[in-house]
Amino acid sequence: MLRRCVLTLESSLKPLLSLSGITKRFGAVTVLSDVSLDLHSGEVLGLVGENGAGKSTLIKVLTGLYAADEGSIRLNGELVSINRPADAEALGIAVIHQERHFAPQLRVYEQLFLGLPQLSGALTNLRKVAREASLKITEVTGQSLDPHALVSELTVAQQQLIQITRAVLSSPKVLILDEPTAPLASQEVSQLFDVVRRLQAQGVGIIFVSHYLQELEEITDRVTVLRNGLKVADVRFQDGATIAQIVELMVGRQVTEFDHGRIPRKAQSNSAVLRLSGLTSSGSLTDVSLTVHAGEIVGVTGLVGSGIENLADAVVGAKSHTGSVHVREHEVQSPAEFVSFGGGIVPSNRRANGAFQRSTVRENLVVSSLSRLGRLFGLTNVAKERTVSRALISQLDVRPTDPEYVVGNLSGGNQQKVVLGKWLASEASVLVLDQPTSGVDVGSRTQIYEQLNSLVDSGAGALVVTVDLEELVGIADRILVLYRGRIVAELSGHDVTTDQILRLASSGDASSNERVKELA
Amino acid sequence: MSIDQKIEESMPRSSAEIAEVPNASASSSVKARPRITAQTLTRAIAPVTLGVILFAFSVMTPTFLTSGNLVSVISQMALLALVATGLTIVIRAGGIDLSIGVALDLGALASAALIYDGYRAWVAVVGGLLAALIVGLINAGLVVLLRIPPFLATLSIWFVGTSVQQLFTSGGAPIYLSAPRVPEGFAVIGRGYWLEIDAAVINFLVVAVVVGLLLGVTRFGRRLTHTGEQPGAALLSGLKTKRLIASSYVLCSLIAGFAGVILASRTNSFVPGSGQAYLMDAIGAVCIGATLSRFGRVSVPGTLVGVLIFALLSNGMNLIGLSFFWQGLGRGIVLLAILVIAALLAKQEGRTFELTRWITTKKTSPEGASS
Amino acid sequence: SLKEPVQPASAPVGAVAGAASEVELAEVPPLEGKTIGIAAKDILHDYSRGVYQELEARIKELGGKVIATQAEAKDDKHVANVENLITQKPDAIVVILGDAQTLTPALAKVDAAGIPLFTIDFQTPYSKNNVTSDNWNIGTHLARTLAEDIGGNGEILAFNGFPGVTPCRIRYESLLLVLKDYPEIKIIEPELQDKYEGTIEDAKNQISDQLRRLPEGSVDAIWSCWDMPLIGAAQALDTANREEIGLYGVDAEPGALDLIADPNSAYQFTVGQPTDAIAVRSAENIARFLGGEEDKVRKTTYVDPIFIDKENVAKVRADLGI
Amino acid sequence: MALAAVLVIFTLGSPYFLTYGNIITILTQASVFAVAGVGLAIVIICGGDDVLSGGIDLSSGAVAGLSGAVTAVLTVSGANTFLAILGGLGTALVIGLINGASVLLGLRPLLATLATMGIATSLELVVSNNIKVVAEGSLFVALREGTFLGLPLSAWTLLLVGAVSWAIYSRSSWGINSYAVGQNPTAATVAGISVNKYRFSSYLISSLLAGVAGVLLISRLSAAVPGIGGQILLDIILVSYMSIIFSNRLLVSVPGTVLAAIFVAALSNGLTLIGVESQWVGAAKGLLILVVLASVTLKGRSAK
Ligand SMILES: Nc1ncnc2c1ncn2[C@@H]1O[C@H](COP(=O)(O)OP(=O)(O)OP(=O)(O)O)[C@@H](O)[C@H]1O
Ligand SMILES: Nc1ncnc2c1ncn2[C@@H]1O[C@H](COP(=O)(O)OP(=O)(O)OP(=O)(O)O)[C@@H](O)[C@H]1O
Ligand SMILES: [Mg+2]
Ligand SMILES: [Mg+2]
Repeated sequence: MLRRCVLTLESSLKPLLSLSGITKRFGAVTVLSDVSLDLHSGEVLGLVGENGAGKSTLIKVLTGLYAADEGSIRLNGELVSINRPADAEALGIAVIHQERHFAPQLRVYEQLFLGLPQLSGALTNLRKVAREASLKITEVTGQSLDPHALVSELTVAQQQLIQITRAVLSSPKVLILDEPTAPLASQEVSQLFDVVRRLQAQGVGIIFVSHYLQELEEITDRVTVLRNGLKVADVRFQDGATIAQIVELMVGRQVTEFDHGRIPRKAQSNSAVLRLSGLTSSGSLTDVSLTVHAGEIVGVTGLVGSGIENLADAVVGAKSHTGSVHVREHEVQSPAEFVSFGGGIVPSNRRANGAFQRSTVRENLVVSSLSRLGRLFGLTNVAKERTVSRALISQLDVRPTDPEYVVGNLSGGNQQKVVLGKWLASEASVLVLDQPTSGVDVGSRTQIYEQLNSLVDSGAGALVVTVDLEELVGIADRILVLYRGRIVAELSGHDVTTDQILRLASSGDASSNERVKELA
Repeated sequence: MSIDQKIEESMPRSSAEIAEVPNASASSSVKARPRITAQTLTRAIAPVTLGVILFAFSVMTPTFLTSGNLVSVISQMALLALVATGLTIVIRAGGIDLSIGVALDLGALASAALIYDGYRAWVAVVGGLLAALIVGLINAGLVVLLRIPPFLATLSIWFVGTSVQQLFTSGGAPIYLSAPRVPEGFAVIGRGYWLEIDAAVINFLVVAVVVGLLLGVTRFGRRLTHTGEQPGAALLSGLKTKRLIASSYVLCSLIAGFAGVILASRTNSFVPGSGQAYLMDAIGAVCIGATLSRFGRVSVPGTLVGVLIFALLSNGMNLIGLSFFWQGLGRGIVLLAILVIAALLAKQEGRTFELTRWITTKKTSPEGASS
Repeated sequence: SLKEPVQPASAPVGAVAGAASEVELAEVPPLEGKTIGIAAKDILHDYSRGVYQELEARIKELGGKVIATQAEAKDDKHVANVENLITQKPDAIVVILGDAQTLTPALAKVDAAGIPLFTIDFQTPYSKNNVTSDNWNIGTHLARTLAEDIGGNGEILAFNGFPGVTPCRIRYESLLLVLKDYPEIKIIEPELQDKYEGTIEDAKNQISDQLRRLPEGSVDAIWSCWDMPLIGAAQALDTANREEIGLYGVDAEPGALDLIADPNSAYQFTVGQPTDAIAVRSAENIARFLGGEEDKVRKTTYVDPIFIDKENVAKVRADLGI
Repeated sequence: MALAAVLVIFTLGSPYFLTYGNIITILTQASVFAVAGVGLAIVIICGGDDVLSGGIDLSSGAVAGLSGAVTAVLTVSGANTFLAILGGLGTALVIGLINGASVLLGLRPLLATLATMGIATSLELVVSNNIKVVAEGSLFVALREGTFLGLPLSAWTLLLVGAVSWAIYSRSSWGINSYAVGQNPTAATVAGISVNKYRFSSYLISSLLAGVAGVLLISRLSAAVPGIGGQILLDIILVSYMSIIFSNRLLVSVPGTVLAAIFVAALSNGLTLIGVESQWVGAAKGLLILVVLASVTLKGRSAK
């Protein structure tokens, strides 16, 4: 603590990086207005705000993806102009963007060294380059990756490892991390934090964006809050700031997370709505069996690589598998069947697989209930769709409230509400949700939990697949832990802790905890 | 310094913005976004081009803007319009069909051969459609079941189909239907008149209206659009994406086959390889049409505007006596001009998001690589 | 029943190999054990397809084996086909139609490989024998008939043709040559585009636009080096009621013959080339050459074309069975 | 593998298939498509392989035709052969420039090149007057008939273009960057790579190589043949896309394109050699291509 104070004091005299008066407009909309901030050497600065507050835009301005309309950037007190990403890189500003930008068919080492000297000119010894890549990744992240694997074959978390390695590789003076932990499980998060602390000790200035406020408390020295493109506050946990206060600053109202339905619902055990038996998917899942009853939320978690990434897809039939899945006694083999028997799917990749980006909110909400809402002769009934949509929009608090708004223009949290709304419209009674709140801000997240809870209270069953342990503990009635493709434990009750789950997920050892009911 | 003070410090800006802050979320600022203005400009390009073409040619030659000529242009565009309408369905479903020429030819071949053998008109029509249906089913199978990229699958079918025509016509002999041999009912499909309107025109209008409605106001059309734009999301929304994509190929081939039947009736003959002539123009017309849509979606009305632009251009160039040497240049330059203006407008607007999706390459999904 | 109740009586259309053929093979040595390669430029229209198929049939009749290729009217494919034939070392190669410029190098290779070359409708020094119906004859006859029909005075529309296809080029040049003697006849600018794909419908559209551009009485005839576009033109004339405009083509396509036979149609004249006679003559010459009777094979064998107009069309069709 | 099976059938089916002379013939026939195909492959690499929104150059065939016609017309009008060829390639580059500029402006390559295809086809008619123009000159004769170390010069051109493009696009950072640009332009930008540079140059290269193919074509045919561009376009597209079957990652590639051009030429050649009737050749070719494609995509799918 003392060390940190000294560091901050000394460097506060001359900030490493200083943005002043940054304004950015898209068309007529002002997304950032007159934002100024300083970053000191050896400091970790948290940057928070609701979805759409302008965090990513600020970062894109800083790293040359967008040009600011007004404002200036100084590095070590000198005015710099950053017009393209290469400029930022040359100045020693490294970034991990929120959107994970990858060329899917490149190999790991190609993606890692893309645009770097390791890959310049004629390539004679690719093997050597690959080996170097593999070493670097292990060195930085402590994980190992096959350097010859295609990026598209990696899990989201593994892809993130490449990003992290690359960012650190260039020995940056400033490192910017935009929601770096969203795809990571807790073990990888702590590894990332180690990296961050190491760099911090070396005097690197770090900007850290996250919707997980606990993380900020753990890793940052100072937090800047953006709301609607304005910088509304600059606070230090040292100075007594609390998460609740920060949330209030972000949202402009009071929000309490996980305060619903903490009393476990009484599952009607005789009415199984979703039953997996012996689900096996080559290379990722082995003999997974579980049952979800009406009126309960079953949570499944596991480390990245445990098969957790593929579970939801396998359950709904989007990924090939052996073993059977029954929805209310009907065997289902494809998403269409799953949905036709009352299922609903909230996939992890929202932009690609959840919401139809170029369609309106209305079209998205009714996509799975078209037949029910339609007229004779296969015609759609737009008036009825609009009525239904209006009701759902207000129920879910989707903003803006216009049913004809194009979904691609909504913020992530609002998009996720729309995806959930699709299943409210279809009156789905069996939901499978995959990482339902990843990258969603606090306010929207709470609203999504509320909706899920009330749905389940009214008799639906839900399977939530997530690597977010807080979320799991917060909403699940029963928690299953996946380890190397198998379910190794089932936890239930009121005071399961995230530590407990983490231990199970990382060791697969059920006996270490007496509260765990071993599975046959 | 307390947090509250900080907030106050950071809010000395215009009252409008201060008023927004407490409401939180992007919604209020999003609403303020002017949604139409420049979008309308981009969308107006194709219609404006149409107007310019009409104006320019009518200045250059008095015969151009006569009702007789315009009616004849409409009947000249009938076949291209049909083929392009079929293609619109496939492209809407996210695919492409290079084998429309084959479906057209086999439709013409089957119906001409049946008439030649003395079958009734309706048998010939059904026969023509069945032949095209087979092409559609094969395309659908290749794309949906074998998952061969549509471009390559339908290109191969084009090779195969060309051969098949030769095999059925002992090496490519045209089939000529001498007038007395052709039953009235068949002749009327391509050459009849109803209230002074060419039957081919009536046929294509009927098909265009039906397909337009199918894509525009039916559940099928809605689902097809979703599937074409985001197959992954469509699948996970419970849509039967394979069936939808397959049906787009089948419908497209059927319509092309119908065009073939009309061609056979119009020309009283079947000449192998006639269909391929329509492919490039059809692609061009469909794409021009996409500029009309708010979402950059291909649509039947848009496609018809595209076809009309092509038809008026070639008619106009013929009327002013421009040599065919230069006609390709004229068409190319007009096409390029439309596209460049559209792109410039979109750029000026600073947003190439949905609208010009069909003209421009900008990725719309920010999450690019994942999945 | 699925069929129309009344079956109009009419001869089968389409020159299918051997159908209604009346030309007999002369006494020639057999082609037993010999392989003959055929490279046809295209089989897109009746004439070339007829020759191609009948030649194949005749060589087989003489006991020879055939490797047949056709190039879909593509020059580069035609060259490739000839090259592929050389590889197989046949006893002779027959090239049906083609263009001297593009083919000469490949034909030189045929010569260098010691394979005797025969041609149909294609003049080249490498050819042991060329069977042709003399396109200069066809071209001038066609042009003179047109010129005289319109009284030596007037304006004509011309399809520009495929100058790359030798017979077409010769016919077009013959037209220009003949028109020198008829200074009052003008070819209307611009000339019209010929297309291989969708010919009939395309020609129909072009002509109907031209008719709109050119007022009644200002066009007297339409010329084309083959029948296909004129079939479309006839339909355009019919629709526009401009049947005062005469149509003149070549190939005796059955569709064209139908129109010539129709007294109401503007179609006036076409030229038939007896595909069966051409094929027979070529087969005979090959057999003689390979059978050691080289001296009996002349450099060029002419086969008389058949000129068909409204007067004789019925008779010609009956005679030839087309 | 289906590919090998096809070749084995041909070898067994005809004693001539694997002779030196026939292999030379196949290479010569493949050269035009390979050279133009490599150019198109580069466009696809830099623009992404989605036909509708990614990189494509429909003007490739027409540019080959146009540059051939310009070259031939210049020689006929008395220009030095070498200068004439430069003229042809220069014309090709101009079209490439238009393509590249349009794409940078944000036009869809499919549409932009559809337009320039029409323009180039039309200019070819204008330049050649729609008649064949002789290509005379020792350089053309040499390209057609000359051999070096037993291989015809056109085959050398193929090998040279293939090797240079292979070195650049499969073995250098320029190549990796090009693939990155094609697959995800944002990812490339973020890595400090200029998307525009790679895209723009790909259209120039494509047109230039199409121009070279045009020169090869006129020396092969000893004349510029009007309308030939339209005839060869689909084959050029075919070989570029077929290249994915030679790639582990199922990507369009330069060496794959050269191999695909040879494969397609061998296919037509082999089918003729084993005595398949000409009417069946197209069908057999289409079906074989489908079989190969299906086997590759099925394999690719099961690997994932
Ligand atoms: N390319 C763009 N065009 C137009 N508007 C944009 C664009 N990118 C961002 N915006 C606008 O910028 C605002 C801020 O977006 P930004 O991505 O910076 O939010 P954020 O704070 O990063 O949100 P999140 O927490 O969800 O990541 C959005 O509300 C949106 O209106
Ligand atoms: N091209 C664009 N045009 C208009 N608005 C855009 C565009 N791209 C993004 N936006 C806006 O940017 C905002 C935030 O964008 P961003 O991509 O960061 O999504 P997000 O809200 O952060 O969701 P997530 O957290 O899931 O990524 C959204 O509110 C959206 O309206
Ligand atoms: Mg975001
Ligand atoms: Mg963000």
